[in-house]
Amino acid sequence: MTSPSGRTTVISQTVARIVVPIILVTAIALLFRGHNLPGGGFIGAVLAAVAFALVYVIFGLDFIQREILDISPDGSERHRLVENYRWMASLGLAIAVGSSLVPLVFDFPFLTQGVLFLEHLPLYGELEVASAFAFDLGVFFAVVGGLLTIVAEVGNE
Amino acid sequence: MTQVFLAGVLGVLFSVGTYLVLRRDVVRVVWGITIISQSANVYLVTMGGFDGLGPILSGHGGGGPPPTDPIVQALVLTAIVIGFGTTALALVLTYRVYEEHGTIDMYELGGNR
Amino acid sequence: MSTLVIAPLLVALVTAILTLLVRPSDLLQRTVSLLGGVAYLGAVAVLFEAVVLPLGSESDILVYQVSDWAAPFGITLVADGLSVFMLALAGLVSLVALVYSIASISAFGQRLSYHPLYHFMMVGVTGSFLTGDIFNLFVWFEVMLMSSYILVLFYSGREHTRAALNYVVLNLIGSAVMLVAIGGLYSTTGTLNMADLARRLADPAAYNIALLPVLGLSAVLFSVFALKAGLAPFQFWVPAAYRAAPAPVTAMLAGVVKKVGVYAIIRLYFTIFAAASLDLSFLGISGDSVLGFFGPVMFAMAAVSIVFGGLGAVGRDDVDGILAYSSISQVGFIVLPLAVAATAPSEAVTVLGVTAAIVYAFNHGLAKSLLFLASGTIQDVVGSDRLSDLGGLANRAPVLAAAFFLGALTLIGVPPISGFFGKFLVFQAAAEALAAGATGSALALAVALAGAILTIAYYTRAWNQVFWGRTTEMVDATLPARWTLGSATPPMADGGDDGLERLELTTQVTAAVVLALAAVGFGIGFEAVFEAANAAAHAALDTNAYVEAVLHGPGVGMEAGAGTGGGH
Amino acid sequence: MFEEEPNRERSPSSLPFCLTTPKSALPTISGVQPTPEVVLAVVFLPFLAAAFTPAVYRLLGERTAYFAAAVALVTLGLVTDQYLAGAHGTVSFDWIPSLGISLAFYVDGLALLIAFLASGVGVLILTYSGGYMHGEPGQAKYYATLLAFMGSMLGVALAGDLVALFVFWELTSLSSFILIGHYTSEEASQYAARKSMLITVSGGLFMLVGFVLLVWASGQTTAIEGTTYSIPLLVEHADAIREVLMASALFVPVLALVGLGAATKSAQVPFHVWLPNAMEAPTPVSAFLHSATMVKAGVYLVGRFRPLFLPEEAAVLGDWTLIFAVLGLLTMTVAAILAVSATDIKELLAYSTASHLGLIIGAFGFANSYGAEAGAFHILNHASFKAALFLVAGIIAHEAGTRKIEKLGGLRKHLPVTGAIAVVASLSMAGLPPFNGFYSKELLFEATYYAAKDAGGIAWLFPVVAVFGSVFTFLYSIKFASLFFGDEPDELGHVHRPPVAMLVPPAILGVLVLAISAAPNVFIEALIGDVYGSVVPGEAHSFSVHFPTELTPYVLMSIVTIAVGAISFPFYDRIHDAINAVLRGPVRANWWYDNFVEGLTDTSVVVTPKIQTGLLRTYATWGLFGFVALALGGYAAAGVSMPAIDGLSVSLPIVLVLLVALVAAFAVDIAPSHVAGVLTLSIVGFMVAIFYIAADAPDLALTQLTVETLVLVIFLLVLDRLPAFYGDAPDRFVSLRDGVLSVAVGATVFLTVLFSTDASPNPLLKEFFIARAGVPAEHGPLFTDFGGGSNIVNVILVDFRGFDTMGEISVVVMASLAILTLIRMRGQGESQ
Repeated sequence: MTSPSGRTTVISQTVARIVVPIILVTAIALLFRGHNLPGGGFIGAVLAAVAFALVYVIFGLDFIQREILDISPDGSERHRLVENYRWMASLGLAIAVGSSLVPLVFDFPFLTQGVLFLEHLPLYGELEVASAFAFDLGVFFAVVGGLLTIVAEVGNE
Repeated sequence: MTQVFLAGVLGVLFSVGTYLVLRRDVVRVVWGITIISQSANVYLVTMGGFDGLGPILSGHGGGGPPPTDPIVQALVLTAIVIGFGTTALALVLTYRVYEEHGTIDMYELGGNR
Repeated sequence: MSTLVIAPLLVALVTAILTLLVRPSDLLQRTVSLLGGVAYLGAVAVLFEAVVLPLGSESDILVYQVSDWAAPFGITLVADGLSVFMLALAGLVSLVALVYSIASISAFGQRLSYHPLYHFMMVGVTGSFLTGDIFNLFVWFEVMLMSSYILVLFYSGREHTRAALNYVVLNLIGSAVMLVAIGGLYSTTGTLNMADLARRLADPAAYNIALLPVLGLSAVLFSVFALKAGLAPFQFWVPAAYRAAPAPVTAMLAGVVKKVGVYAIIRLYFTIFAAASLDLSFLGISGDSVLGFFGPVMFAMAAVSIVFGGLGAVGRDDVDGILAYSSISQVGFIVLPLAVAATAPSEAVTVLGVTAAIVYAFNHGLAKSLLFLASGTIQDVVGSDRLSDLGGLANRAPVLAAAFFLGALTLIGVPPISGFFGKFLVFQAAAEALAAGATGSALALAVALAGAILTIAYYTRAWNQVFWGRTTEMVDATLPARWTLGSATPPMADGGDDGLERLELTTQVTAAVVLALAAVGFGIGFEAVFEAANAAAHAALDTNAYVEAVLHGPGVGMEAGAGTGGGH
Repeated sequence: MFEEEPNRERSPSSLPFCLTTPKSALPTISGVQPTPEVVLAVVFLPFLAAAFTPAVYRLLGERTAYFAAAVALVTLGLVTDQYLAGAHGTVSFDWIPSLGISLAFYVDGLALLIAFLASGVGVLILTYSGGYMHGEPGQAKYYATLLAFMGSMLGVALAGDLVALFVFWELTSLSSFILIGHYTSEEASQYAARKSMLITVSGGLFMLVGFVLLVWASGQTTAIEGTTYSIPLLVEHADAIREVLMASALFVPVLALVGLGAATKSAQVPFHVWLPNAMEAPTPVSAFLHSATMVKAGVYLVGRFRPLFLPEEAAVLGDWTLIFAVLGLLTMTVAAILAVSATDIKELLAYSTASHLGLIIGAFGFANSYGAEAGAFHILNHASFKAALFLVAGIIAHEAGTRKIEKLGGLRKHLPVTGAIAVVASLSMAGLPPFNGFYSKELLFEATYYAAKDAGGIAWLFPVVAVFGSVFTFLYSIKFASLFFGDEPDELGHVHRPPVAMLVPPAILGVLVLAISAAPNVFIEALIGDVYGSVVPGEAHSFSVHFPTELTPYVLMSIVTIAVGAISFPFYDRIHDAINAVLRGPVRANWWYDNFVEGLTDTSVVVTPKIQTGLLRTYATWGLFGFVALALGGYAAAGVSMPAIDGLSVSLPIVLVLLVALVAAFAVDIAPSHVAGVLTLSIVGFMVAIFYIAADAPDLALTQLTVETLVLVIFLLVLDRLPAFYGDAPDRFVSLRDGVLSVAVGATVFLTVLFSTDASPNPLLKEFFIARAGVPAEHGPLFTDFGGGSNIVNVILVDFRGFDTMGEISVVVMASLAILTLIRMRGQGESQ
């Protein structure tokens, strides 16, 4: 396993420490506002993946495993991180499909999306709950998980 | 609206992509595919026209000038993500081909099957 | 609107996801996968009963509006005689190949990714057969392709990576070309829904669509389908990819995935594009619909495929190679009657031609899967599929030999095995077209006969070298005594004679035998196959019924926009 | 579909099958209806027994032969039952009613004769096998296949439906394949089996095409309602069918196609080549399949279709005669000459069989009644003497240990009974009076003579050729008989006595030869007359033969034959050598066969790798060429005209961005290193992202930017591990060719864009989505008929076309699985 961390500078690491959280926040914001403004599960997911990829490129996979996930990166644990990403992808897919199956229970076709308006809420006033968000969330996790699996597995080599 | 300029650009991009696909270096072949599939996406967007606004409704309920065709944008979004998946696969495959065969020269990989 | 339509797809999708989720347990994963395969076949059977059985030759058309958006706005799934026929083939072959996979694929590979990929492939196949939307077709093609890419190079060795490289690159180009065609069709006709497309093509003025470029665009699309089906000159990926893939995957690729290309050709060109009336006059091509153009095109491609594939197979020195080239040739046999149908002088011959293609596709699906499974078993037992390494297997593994023999006979077309009726209908379509005045069909007959003779030549050669002939050292070393299903224990010479391996090999042989018996059963009971295929052909050719069902059928009320939205 | 339920009560409504041929439909039928259960049993009992044979073999061992013989005997009894009942007519069971195909059986004289041969000779052969196959391997398979063959042959004989006929026809080829290849490890067996399969099954396919055209023709006449596959019905309406075929110029093609089927099966020149090789099969098989029954299928076919194609008032030299009389006489002569050239007794008999089959087909070829008589009678005569001779040959091979003619002689001392049988059968084969072979040959001479007399001119060749060929027949027949006389060659070792099981069957056949010779008219009256009725159009009468008492031209022909034969017999060895000297290279039909088959394989080995080069560039070139040709062909065929071009119609930023992208794309092409190329490539990607912004597609732009970044990362990660291969210096021709193809692809895309952007179909979908994406002004707390979001693209992705998205995320997840698999399966391969 070759780690590119030796080749990155302190400056890039510092920059990354600042930029990565911003990207992640942006990604999540994109996910949430996607239904009304540019954004959505996809874009959020790809952006989040970029953030992780950045961390990986600059710090190396060992860093993520050691510092963030507290896994010792030796033989048996080698694929643990990838396994987690893979779980995330599977789960995302499960959420997307599972949420799409719900309408069947109510005698609507697969993937039917509805919008529920909760009115007269205290403080909030009116809240719009779109079932599509659950689907979008599934998309988000599936794509983040999938992309990170790819980046991590390639980087693992 | 005939898009002669875009037609020209896309034609050239496809030409370049094709030429790359026919090279011996596997990496170049992958570049060629990347260019071709991106050109296909550009083509789809072209179908939507360029004379509208972004497909974001101004507030809930509609109104305002007609946006550009949102369908092609949705299609292209799908195509971009799929394209990413396949490009990544092609790249890793290139790496594995090199590992297995010790070369990324198509001629050396050849063999009549 | 019946959930039945989407049921097979959902079963496959949920199975794929479940096999991803239950990964930690091998046994659970295999159980889920197998149950998923069974449930898939069950779902298809129920759908088949609902669609094909009610009205005999006039099959019902079931429409499902995914997301509850009516056609042409949402994505529509359409289950008609043709789709359901192809699904039935897919359900049958996929279950057998799945059982075989569980026995033959390495445990590590199954644990890693085999099962989800396999079921995702089924998702892609099912989606392609059911969808009524051309972009959605693209998406399911991609799903199918992505899983097939990786299943082809599953063992990730030297041959596999090299074969897959060509396979992947060619199909990536194909995907881009398909996008271009779909974009062009959307741009010129303003719709993605197939039924809506047919309606607009039939009445171009009402929708202000540009009719003339549609022929070229549909031809672009044709190149993509031909690539999937492995028709010359797009057949290049076939031999290496088939050799590289594990046996059950090859069985699926040849038996089912290839048929998706065939299905798309029938569906789009005979149901949809045929609705356009065009005046053609170009280099001797004439006619008043797009079929006037595609008839000669299909004929040329089919003829070259038949001859080249057959010729290629005659000289191969490995079983998989022979089967792969045979596959090229046999797809030619499927498309040949379509070419006849496209230019047929009468409605009856058109129906006959399409029926012939469907029946042939069905038989080829059964037989070629069977042969690849048999060949895979030979490789697992003996360790090679080179003709020079093999010999005398008829005495050592008579059951396997019998299954292979029946598979070969199916493709040669010996009655009463089902394959005969495929050949018979192909001949009948061509001969009736010829008799009715389409003199070009004489050429089709000649090609079909030449191809059939080549088929006999290469299968008898393979049979002689593999199953007859002297028992080679390799066979002697691996199979020192006679092995039948009755004895249930392949006598393994090497150390691998533990009970598990015996069970696995027996399962593999049984899978092949099941398909062989199916081929015989469908031959003797051909009436049922014919009725279903005939219903499928009628469904494929009845554009009006298709359009009507999708755009005006029960549960479709939004075409006018239901007051608020529609934009006429 | 049919079911076999013989015990059901026979009321019409409860019968699972229907009797489709009421007597009124077939006016010529005089007998009683065949019994459906019996007919079914005749055909399917042997198959059933074949299925049980492996089990029986486990029980009885080598005595399975007698089980099989008993089955054959039962079958023979059932056939006899129908014969004695005077059955004549059709029984039919539904099989594929949608196509009008039924499992129909038709019982008449011809069918009964062939059925008698199949079951009767079957009994003898299976009994004989009990002695012959002692200690041989693969006996269960052997008896099962023989029984299955017998069933198939009975099916051919009795089939009354074209498809049913074809089914059994191909099954005989198939069982023949397995039986010829009985000694599976012998190369000669494999070669012979493949040869017979290639020739007979291919021929069958041609015949099938002929059948299909016949069925088509039946649909064109008003005489028949709809189409029919029923053979008796086709024959009944022969005039109408012929008329249709003549009108569409398909008569001769159909004749030729059906004839090809018959010629390949009955080993007619030039397809006779498979028959001598088929002698690799155990001798009982040769006797059964390759002399008495299977090869008779072709003859049977010609006889069966004779009344269909040959009108009652036929021209002397009509199409039928020109095809079949010529084919038959040619085969008769050529094969007889080849028989003289044979060095092996079974080879001699094989060629002789081809020759005699030629005689029968030739006889059927003549339009006059003598031809039909000769053919009908010779089927029986040939079966009787030839089966006997094969069994004799089997005894010789078995007991003397060789089949070489030069090593055999003086066998009568050791094999007296066998010798007697051989002499009787040989003389009959030679056509010597008073044996039965003489009568049928005499009828043939008569037929040729009258054909020549009526037509004159070149038709005189018929009698000449017939005599010429018969001389050789005489020669080899006498040669065979002479094996039992003269001196014993030194090489001949000890000759054993054959076991009884091997001696009785040929003896019975020998007696049969003598019986027919003694009382030919009894047999004619009993059966052959009916056979004659089956093969002539219209109302049929029987016939009789008489020993010649006066010198007619055709008696003279026989005298000439015998005289010339007798004179030249002393020179047999010289003639033998002379023929073999001539038979070299392309003169031999085998030369053509071998070169064809080997040529196929060689061509395949040479040509295929040239096309399937394994090089992606070849594959991509062809694929892209196909794409260009299809697209341009499509545009040209539809006659698309170039649209009017009205300026650039895009804004300046787009122009600039795309120009940069173009320059970058070219730069990728000439990039000096992988890293430089990737970086330039990402410029293209980022320019595309900016283009999306300019095209008012913010979501796309965001996605493209982020995806491009990820792709760049992965590219760099992968490139880090790849060598800097850059040695792409193709020769000028390759570059030029690639350049031309690239330009063609570009031009095709250019045209496609131009044509497709020229259109402006009504924007129904677009307007609907814009109207429906948002939240309606008036809405309840819960709604599903609006998207509920103002980002239309996202609403499309998750709602309107959420199904696409479902597929797409599957692709992404699969891509990750794919990459996992690619890397982790490394070294886990099944490569054993």
